[in-house]
Amino acid sequence: MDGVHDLGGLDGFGPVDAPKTEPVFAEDWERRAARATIAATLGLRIPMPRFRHSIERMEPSHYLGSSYKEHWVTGTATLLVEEGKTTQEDLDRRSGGHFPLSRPGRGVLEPVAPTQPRFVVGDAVRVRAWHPAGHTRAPRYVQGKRGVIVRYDGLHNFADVEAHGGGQIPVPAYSVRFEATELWGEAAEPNAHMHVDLYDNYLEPA
Amino acid sequence: MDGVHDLGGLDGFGPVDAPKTEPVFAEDWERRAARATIAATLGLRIPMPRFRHSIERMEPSHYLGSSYKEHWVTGTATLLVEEGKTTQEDLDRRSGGHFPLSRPGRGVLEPVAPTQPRFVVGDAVRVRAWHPAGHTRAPRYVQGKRGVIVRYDGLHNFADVEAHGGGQIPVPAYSVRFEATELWGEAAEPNAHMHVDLYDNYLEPA
Amino acid sequence: MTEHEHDHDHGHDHHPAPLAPIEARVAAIEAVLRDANVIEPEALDSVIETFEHTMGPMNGAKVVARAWVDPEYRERLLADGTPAIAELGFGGPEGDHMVVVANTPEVHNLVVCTLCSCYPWPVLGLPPKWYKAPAYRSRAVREPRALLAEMGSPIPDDVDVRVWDSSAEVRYLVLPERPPNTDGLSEEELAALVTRDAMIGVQRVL
Amino acid sequence: MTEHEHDHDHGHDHHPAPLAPIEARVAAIEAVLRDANVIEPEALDSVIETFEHTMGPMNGAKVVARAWVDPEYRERLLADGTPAIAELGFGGPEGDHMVVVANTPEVHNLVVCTLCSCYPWPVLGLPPKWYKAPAYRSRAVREPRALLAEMGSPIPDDVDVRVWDSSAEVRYLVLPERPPNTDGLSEEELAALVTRDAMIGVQRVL
Repeated sequence: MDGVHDLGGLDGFGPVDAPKTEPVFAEDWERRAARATIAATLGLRIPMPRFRHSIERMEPSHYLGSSYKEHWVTGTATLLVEEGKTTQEDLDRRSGGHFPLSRPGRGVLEPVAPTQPRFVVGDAVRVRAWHPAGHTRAPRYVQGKRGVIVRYDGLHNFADVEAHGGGQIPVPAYSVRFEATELWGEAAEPNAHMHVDLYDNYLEPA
Repeated sequence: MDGVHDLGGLDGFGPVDAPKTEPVFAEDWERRAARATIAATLGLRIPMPRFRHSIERMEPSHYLGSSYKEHWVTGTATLLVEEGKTTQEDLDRRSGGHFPLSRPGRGVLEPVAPTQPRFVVGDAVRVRAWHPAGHTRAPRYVQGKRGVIVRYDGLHNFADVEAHGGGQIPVPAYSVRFEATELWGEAAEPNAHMHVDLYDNYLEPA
Repeated sequence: MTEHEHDHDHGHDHHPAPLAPIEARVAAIEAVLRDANVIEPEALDSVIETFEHTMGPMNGAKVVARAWVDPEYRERLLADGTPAIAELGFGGPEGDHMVVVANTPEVHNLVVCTLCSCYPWPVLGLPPKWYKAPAYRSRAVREPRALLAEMGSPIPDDVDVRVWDSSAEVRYLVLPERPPNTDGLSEEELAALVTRDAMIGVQRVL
Repeated sequence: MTEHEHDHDHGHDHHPAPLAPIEARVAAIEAVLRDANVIEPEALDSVIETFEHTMGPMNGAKVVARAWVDPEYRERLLADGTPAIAELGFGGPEGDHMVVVANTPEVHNLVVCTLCSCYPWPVLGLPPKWYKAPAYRSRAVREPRALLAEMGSPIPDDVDVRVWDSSAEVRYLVLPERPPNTDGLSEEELAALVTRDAMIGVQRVL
């Protein structure tokens, strides 16, 4: 989904606020949120792509206005509801207020079979303008754009199907290099290249 | 700026919540917000593009999480500060809390001269991948895309310069038709066309 | 509001002052406009009353009904909307560059402003909240058929869906098809059938 | 938390219940995990302690220092990061497909995850908040030079800026250049010079 989580190139967030150091967990609830998230995803056997998608489905203003630990809390609670372990009403009652959850998914499970590499380092490729409604690891800022394969990373389980209950389907993955001008046109900075790790299924010969 | 205000094609907002009827102003503050906004823009002689940009510069989560009347309040207050009529501290004091304002602009005043039409109805054009840092009326979803001129709308003041203090520079404006597949690739709906009103300066021959 | 005042002094530590209520923010702007001698907000009361009582979809409905009963008017309206609409006494800000697009058995038109909230004030009044909210603005250009179906107006596959993004100076009015079996109705009775939603294009059948 | 409980019953009218505090939301998830017999959150305490005490940039710093003092190790590290890093005892989730990219006088590398918060846990620990926040994720791929300059590391125009978006399975570590005048330092002293920010690539000079 082309959601607000897909942040590459979006403007308006101001400077990066990067303190020199920070604790791993600034507050106790953050530690407990991490613990509960790991517990839930292990206990419910939630694959990582499905967990990521539970966060991507957050109400966009909530996603942008909250910390990543709060994203974990929201995604984890959403998965607990979707797995039938609790309900919105139960969470509201237990938390003593409104417990915001993520929206329902709109993803469709694509029929994808395991494949072997179609490209080698140096090949020119174009990223499909696929724009699937569900989870994908093809950022919007490279969809439809041309690049060059710079690294082959072997076979990996295709996130787009694993997120939607399709199991582990190994497909090739590559690093693809893009010229800044291909991605950002007249706003591109000089002498800059962006590399994005993309599954074979996202690519077509250019 | 490629901000979150530039919403075309962004996913994740769920269904449209459209009650059959609604009052013009649901609450008294909305009426007063509209009145104060019109008063301020008239009193300070703020051109409409500059007012729009004051809203586009809102913190993205605030923009997405608040109503358009609250956008007006935020933009108007930001302009009152930028015109030296008040300050963040004064607004906080007067409102008895934190008064959220928009971020500073990053726009650069482009040197643009009045021009005459370069295109006629039927011409194939490509929208420049300009991606300016300031105000623009070229939505991100058509930048870099090809379309066809379907209507010439005469000369209009170029919003991109008027927003940044460049005065009224008349340039041609057109309606440009795009195939859905050109904009949304494999996610395009069948038999659908999008038309976007674009200034001559945004276009190049395709 | 007063319950927040004591927090003001803490605005610079890690617990920022609570957000001022929107009513208090509007009041703060009104006070600044007065104290800085920008303008008296009350001077704009008559403009606000115009929004509430003089502008609105009842005006657009008269334009539509006239076009239904008078083929020559319809021709003038579609050729150059602004003067034709002025014949009925409607015009002014956000209505001085009007384009009217006609639905036919082969074409359905839909109007959106993806970048902000542009809307033809003289013929439709101020826009409803949903027109300005992210869900409508993001989806109207990306998946108009899915959106229209959700909103109660599925569009047959063989009908061309034309979306108009009012991104520059033109404001659009959709001319719906005249409903069947209305031959005996007066122009005034016909106008009473015309809805705001049909003139935006989110309702196809009257 | 208790001050919000009385509002729960109003969740379905026009004044939704106030947001439950984040601490209460975490507690609700913990209770669900227990009551639904998913897992005892406390069972994951040891994993959390690993995040806090075992993982962290001190591990990556050892990898970097080793590469500085041992040319053959450097060669192995750049050829295949995962086994070379495992030689020093580091590996596991979010670190089992490691690619190390080396800065040179001609090249500067920068790592980002635009889609979520992917980060090489075994060598860098959990990511800092800013790495996961919208400002960094949106700007790193669009305007890396402007971003790096703001963060204190302006990159000369003739240096190629290479941005790596860890959008699939690979996790990246930047190998900074060894600072001048460090010939007499031990491997341990060298490791003490290496910062987290340099291994992400937001700091160029150590």
